[in-house]
Order: sequence, then C-alpha cells, then structure tokens
Amino acid sequence: MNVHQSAVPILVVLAPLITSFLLPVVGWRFRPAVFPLTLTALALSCAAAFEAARRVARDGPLHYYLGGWAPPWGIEFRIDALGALMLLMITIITLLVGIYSKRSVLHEIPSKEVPFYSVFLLLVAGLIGLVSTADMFNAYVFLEITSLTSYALVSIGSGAAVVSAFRYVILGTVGAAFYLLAVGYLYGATGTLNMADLARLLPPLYESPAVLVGFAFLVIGMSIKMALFPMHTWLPGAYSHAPSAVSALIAATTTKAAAYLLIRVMFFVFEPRFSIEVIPVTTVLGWTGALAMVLGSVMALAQSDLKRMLAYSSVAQMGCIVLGIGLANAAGYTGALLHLVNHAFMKGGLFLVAGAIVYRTGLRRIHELRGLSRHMPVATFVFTVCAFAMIGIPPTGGFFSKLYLMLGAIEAGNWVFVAVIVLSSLLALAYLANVLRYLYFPRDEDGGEDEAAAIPIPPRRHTAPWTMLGPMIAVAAGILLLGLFNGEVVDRLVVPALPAGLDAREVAR
Amino acid sequence: MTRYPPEGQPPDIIIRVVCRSLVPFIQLFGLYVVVHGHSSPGGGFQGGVTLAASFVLLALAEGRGALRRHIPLGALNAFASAGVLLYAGLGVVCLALGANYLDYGPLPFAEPRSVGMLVIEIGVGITVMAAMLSIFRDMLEF
Amino acid sequence: MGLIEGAAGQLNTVGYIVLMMIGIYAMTGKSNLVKKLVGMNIFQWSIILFVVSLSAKRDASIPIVLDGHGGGAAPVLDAAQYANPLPQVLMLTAIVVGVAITGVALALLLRIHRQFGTLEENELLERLDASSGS
Amino acid sequence: MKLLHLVATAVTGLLLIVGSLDLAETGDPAAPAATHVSPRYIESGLEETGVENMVTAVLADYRGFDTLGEVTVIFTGAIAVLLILRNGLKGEEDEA
Amino acid sequence: MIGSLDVVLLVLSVVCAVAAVQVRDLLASVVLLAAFSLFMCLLWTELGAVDVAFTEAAVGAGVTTVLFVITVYKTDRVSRD
Repeated sequence: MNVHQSAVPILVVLAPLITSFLLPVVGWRFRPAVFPLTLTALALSCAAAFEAARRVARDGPLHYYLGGWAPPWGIEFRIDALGALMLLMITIITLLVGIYSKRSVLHEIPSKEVPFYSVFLLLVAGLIGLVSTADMFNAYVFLEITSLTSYALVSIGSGAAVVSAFRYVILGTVGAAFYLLAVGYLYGATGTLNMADLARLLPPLYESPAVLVGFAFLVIGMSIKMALFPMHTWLPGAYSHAPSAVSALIAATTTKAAAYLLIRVMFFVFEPRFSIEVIPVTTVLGWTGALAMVLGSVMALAQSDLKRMLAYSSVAQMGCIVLGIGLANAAGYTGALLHLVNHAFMKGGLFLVAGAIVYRTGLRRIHELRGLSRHMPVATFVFTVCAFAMIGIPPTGGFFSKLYLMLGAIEAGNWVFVAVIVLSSLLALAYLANVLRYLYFPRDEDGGEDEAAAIPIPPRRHTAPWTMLGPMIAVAAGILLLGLFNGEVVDRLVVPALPAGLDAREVAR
Repeated sequence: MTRYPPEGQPPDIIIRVVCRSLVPFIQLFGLYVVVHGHSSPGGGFQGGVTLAASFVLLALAEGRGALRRHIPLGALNAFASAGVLLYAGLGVVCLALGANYLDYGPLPFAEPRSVGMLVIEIGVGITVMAAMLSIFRDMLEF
Repeated sequence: MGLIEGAAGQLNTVGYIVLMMIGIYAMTGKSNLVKKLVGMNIFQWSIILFVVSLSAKRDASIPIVLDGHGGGAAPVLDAAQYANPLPQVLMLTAIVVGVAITGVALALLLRIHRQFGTLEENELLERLDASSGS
Repeated sequence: MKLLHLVATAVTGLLLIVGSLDLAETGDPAAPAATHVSPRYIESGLEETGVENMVTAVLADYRGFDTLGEVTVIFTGAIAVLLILRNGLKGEEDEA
Repeated sequence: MIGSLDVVLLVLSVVCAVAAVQVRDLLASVVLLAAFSLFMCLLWTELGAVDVAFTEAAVGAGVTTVLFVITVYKTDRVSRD
C-alpha cells in the first residue's frame, strides 16, 4: 500500500480500455466523435508505449503494482525488453490499422461503427494487457478479452464469416481453457500466480508430473491459439471471411500474442533448460513448425482466393516462428522474435492491400487481378515490398529474420530445418510471384481473350483514399526500415529480450 | 413446435400476476446482494445477474414488447458503459490522488478501502445487469 | 491406504477428469452445434471444479469472518480455519468469462441458422460448398 | 474422423490422470496452494481491507484489476452480441 | 468433507452431463445442462466455495439456460445426434 510508481505502464492499456467504455455513450449522442476518439486513444497508447520502451532501455524492466499490493499478493505489470518490443509492435500496427479502417468500415459494415470501434479498442487493450502483465491469471483474462473481440470482429464479415467465427469460438475456447487448466496445475503445485514468483519456485518441481502436465496443456493451448499446423483449422476461414481491416489486425496481432505468451512461459517462467532437457518440447515444436511451414506453403499455393492464400501463408509463417522457438538457441530465438515482428508488419501490409483491392474493385480471386498495377500503383508497390519481405529478399526485414533462423538451425546442426527454411522461402516465392505476375502483367502469353475482362474500376477513382494509402505506405516503410536498420533493431530491442538460459554472445553480428 | 404464449395473445393471467408480483422482491434481493457482498456471499456480479433476472421475468410476464417499452435501447448500452466507467474511473481517481491504479487507500473516507470496494461492486452490478439484459434482448428480438 | 480409499480422497479429481472427457468428446465429436456448446459449458465447468477443489481444506469453514466487526478487537485468524479464497476468486472470473463466451457463441448460432437454415455441421458444410461453388 | 475425436478425448484424459497423480489430496491444509500466497488474504484481509468476506476482499481489492478485466469481458460480450445480431434493425439506433 | 453426499452429487452430475450430451431433444439437453450446473453448484457449496456456488446458480441455472432456451426456440429443437 501507498506505493507510488510511474503510471506509464498502466497508461498504455488504460487509454484504449477507457475509451472503449466511453464510445457507446459518446456514439449514442454524437456519432462523428467516435473515430477521432478512437484514433486519439490509439495514438496515446502508442506514445506511452514508446515512453515505456525508452525507460526500459534506460532503467531495465518497469514494474507496476496494481492496487498498490506487492506481488505475489497483488497483480503486477512488468514490462521488460520483450514486453516493450511487443508493445511497440502492437501499438504501431493497431494505430495504422485504425487509420486505415475508417473508409473500409464505412464501406463494409455501415451503421455499426460505434460497436465496431468499441470492440476494436477492447481488442487492442486486451493485447496490450496480455503482453504487459506478469500474472498468469490476469494473462488469462486478457487472453479471453482478445479472443472474444476477435470472434465478434470475424463474425461481421461477409458470406460464411459466422460459420468461421463459430469454429474459431470452439477451438479458441479449448485453447484458452487449456491455458486456464495449466494455470490451475501450476497454482496447485506452487501456490502462486506471479510469473517471477513461479520462476523462483518451479525449478525444484521440474520432475513433478503436475508441472509437466500443466506445461503440456499450456503448450497445446497456445498452439491452438497461434494456429500451429494440426490445430490451424480455424484460421483460414476466419482470416479470409473477416472484414479487411479486421483481417489485417487479427493476422498481425492475435496469433503473435499467443506466441508471445508461449515464449514468455517457456523461456521466462520456466528456465529454457526445462523445455530442452526435462521434456523435449522444443524438439516437438521445431518439427511441428517445420511441418507447418511446408504444408502451409503448399496449401497457400493451391488457393485461388487472395485472402485465403494469405491466411494459409500465415499458417506457414507461424510455423517459422515456432521453428525458431524450437531451435532453443540464441540465434534461433532472435530469428523467431524478429520474424514475429516482421511477419506482423508484412502480413498486416498484405491484408491491408488485399482490403484496398476489395474496397476499390470488389475482386478477391487472384486471376481476376490482371493488370491491377496500372490502376492501383501504390497498393501494388506495397504488396511487392511485403511479398519480398515474405520471400526473404535482402533489403527487407524478412531476409534477416530468415537469416537468423538459418544460423540457428546450422548452429543446432539440423540440416533438415535449414532445407525446410529454404524450401518454404521458395514456396513463398512461388505463390507470391504468381500474384505479382497477375498484378503487373496485363495478360498471359496464351490468354489473349482475357484482355477483354479488364477490371471494372470506376473512372477517376483509380487509387484508394489516402486514409488507406497512408498506413499501407507506412507499413512498407516499416518493413524496409526493419531491414535497413536490422543491426540496430537486434542490438537495441531483441538482444536485451534474450532469456537468461540462452547464450547472448552467439548473436554478435 | 408450439410456442408459449401463442402468437398475438398475452400470457396466461396466473403467470402474469405471479411474475409481476415477484419482480419487486427479486429486485430488492438483487440490490441487497450487490451492497452486502462485504459480509456475506454475493457481490456486484451475482446481484447484477439477479436484477437482470427480474427484468427477464417482467418480459416473460408481459410479453415480448415489455422490455422494449421499459428500457430504451441506447440506455442499456449507456448503463453498461456507466458501470465499467465507474469502476475504471475510480481507478483513475486513485491515480490522480497519487496512488497506484485501483489503490483505494487515499480516498477521502473513513474506511477508504471498504468504500472503494462498495463503489466498484455497484459499478460491476450496473454493468452486469445492463450487459445481461442487452444480450437477452438482442437474442430475443433477432 | 487402499486403492478405494485413494480414489475416495481424490474423488473430485476423478469427477473432473470424467467431466472434462465428456466435454471434449461433445465439443469435437458431436455434429450439432448446440451440442458442441453444451459440451463447451461442461468442459469449462469441469475446469472450474478442478480449481475450486484446490481451495478446499479439511474441516475448514467458508472464507467469511463471521464475527468481524462485532467484538471491538480484530479476531485472530488462522489460515487453516478458512477455505482458500484465491482459487474461488479466480473461478468467479472464469464463470463470468464462460457466460460471455456462451452468449457470443449462441448469438453466432442464431445468425448461422438464419443464414443457412441448419445447425448440423455436416449439412452446414454441404451448403457452404454449394454456395461457394456457384 | 470419429476415431480422431476419441483419441483426442483419451489423450486429454490420460494427461489429466498423470497430472493429478502428485497434486495434493483435495482438502489438504498443507498443500502448496494453501500455504504460499493465500494465508495473507485470510489472516490479514480483514485488518487490511476492513471486509469480512475474504472472497470480496481478494476480488475487489487485492486482485481488483482481474475484476476490472472480468467486467470488461462482460461488457465485451454485450457489445459483441450487439455487433453480431443487431443487423436487420436498421435505424433503431438512431431513433433511440 | 469428502462424504457420501459428494459421491452422490458427483455421480448425479456425471449422469446429467452424459444425458445432456446424448439426448436428441435439444430443449431436454439444455434443461439437463441446467441440472448439471445445479449439482456443480451444490458440490462447490460442499467444498466451501459459497461465492462461486452463488454465481454458478445465477449464471449456470439462470442466464446460460435462458440464452440456450431462446436459441433452441428460435432454431431447430431436434438434433441428429
């Protein structure tokens, strides 16, 4: 009691949370205020996240005792380097998607912007809370806020969106319930819920069946939440049927938050040696990730719907992140974290472009996009940058994350993984080059008759509105910056986030 | 499948009278549960659900239009927001008084923690009641 | 301690394991979507039963001080006399989360039924294929 | 397909049985769950918060932020149902 | 605490759960779920968790059942399995 700490960590989550509560009241009387309020909250949150990251870099982890009760009795917010990285990523992406969503929401779901933005902000608050909290059960609450909002946002899409959303509800609830069960087991074995306290109490209990099973349930639950290969069935439908802005938001953030929680528990609550030596979770995860990379890419290759292809590509890229976690060495971990951030940007960017295409032309099928570069040059350019990053072509951020993953695989002496990473890049090249071919070249060598099927774009509205273009350009710039200043990013943000058990010297460039 | 009450007809007189006469008692009990969570089982959540149940009973007694007549749509959402805002707002007040978020210590009352808890229990009660009714109404009128 | 007594001591454990298996079976194996939700509720409540079991203590009373403000000086409290309040608080939250998810899922079911006219998963898949093929 | 579900069920059951092997027996007052964090709530909850019901004390004070999250979840549920269902009722929001 | 009452309640709740999952009439299934939740609630009272039991009584037997019943009324009442 009577502890006073700097309120920066809590401000990051409070800005979107309180604004989302305010929106129904404000929107009831004065609809035009909704969007500016949303943007203000997102910007405020982003600014607070930058401030928090600056302080973390300067003074080390930030602590905030909610209600003034010291942990383990009260709930603690703890932002360390990993949390700061995630906070920056989440707040930047959501701010960009927030700006972008203005036109696309008016277009796709008219007359519902008040509940939409309220739920949008709740999702953001849930994600921020999830990465800030240091309490296992509080993380569950935020995880459920995130899931509940994602279900609702997916369901407002078109066509079979409700069915996809229902499937997402069932699997998502299993995932979250397994997490809760794991928390129950860990609480039963140790008597605490605070992460730091758990990390202190757990080592003597590593052989105990309760802890092992709790850990197993946690890994299974988070695998479902992050759509790791055999449990990915909810993802393609959810991503492809959701409204465009929602696809970008969810693809960029929710699976990443689950991956964050997995990393947090595997490497920070448990010591890394637990998942390497005591039970071979890392091995299992590595191979599952490799399988997901190959099969996800192959399935992406088989899709004719642009958003569905991107969704399957997400399955492959999540496999990539999990493979990096499974390598369990410093380079692999760095690769996984970098790829997590990069993928958030590039998949967000790709979905934003897909949304802009749908907004402007109403087309979703890849083969219908013939010659779109003439009509929407900026969007196509952004798509190209994101695609290059996805494939892993040098000036972009994607190249470096794949490089680190390769280094990690080589260091682990696992040549199969090296081959898988190369193969998945080639497959990504295959499915993205296919799209690029349609975007840039008006016709095939053989298909003369397709010339007639020009895209029905209304005249004088060739490009998307600036509220859509701006965020897309920002994402593309972000990807290039992540590539060009990769060394800075790794040194400043990723290396401090290495857990204690993994050797940091390996990452020296 | 037969529906009760049949289309266009009011519910049975016995059900109507019994339900209507029960409603005030249920609401009284709900309020008791909200404010008495400090010393007996209960609290904002349980009380809020009980209050919502009383309105549900009213809807059963007077037919489907009753809820719409008694509670305007926007008010339900405003109530749901008001409850959480009361809760989150109290936290902000604590923040403004120089303590951590939701630390009721510096509130200007004789027993600040007890009062703080009462305020948030009331907030929880309002939100839960409004949210449950809102879900109920949306589903009933879909 | 014999096997029977051991099982009796772990009675709630046996119970929640059985219930959780029923829940999982209903969620994954049943084709009717309402049945899946029924399974989901059983599944969630079995987890709650498990965590609430952690809060129980032999011969302990409910976690409410009965003579709190009665006799002037605060009573001396012994942790072994009262059931553990922490898991109970967690499960209160979990129940609330569960009902919110059930509400959202049921709302989705209403939409699905209006749009596709069925709640059987296999029929739903057929209709989805039919609508996407045309 | 049917087999897969049975396997999933069986695996979960098996994991649960293994996991509960060494958890303390239900009702054991010396279990870790009952001895590490929770005694403070019981022994000094009344003194520190002035509330007889320890569950309320923990719910609303020690772990008040969890409860804010819980209320947020309920609020989210209401808004989500509104977002999902209130589609055909055009204009109703405006008239309210 | 572990008395014969616990055994009875657990057996009854398992029976209700199995029946709720297996029965074809969805309205019956929902009512059985409410009964299941009631037995859970009694069991938790037995374990000393009165607040949880109270919430469960309000939510499980109340809100959840009402919402389920509305859904069953507005959709199909008979399930294939």
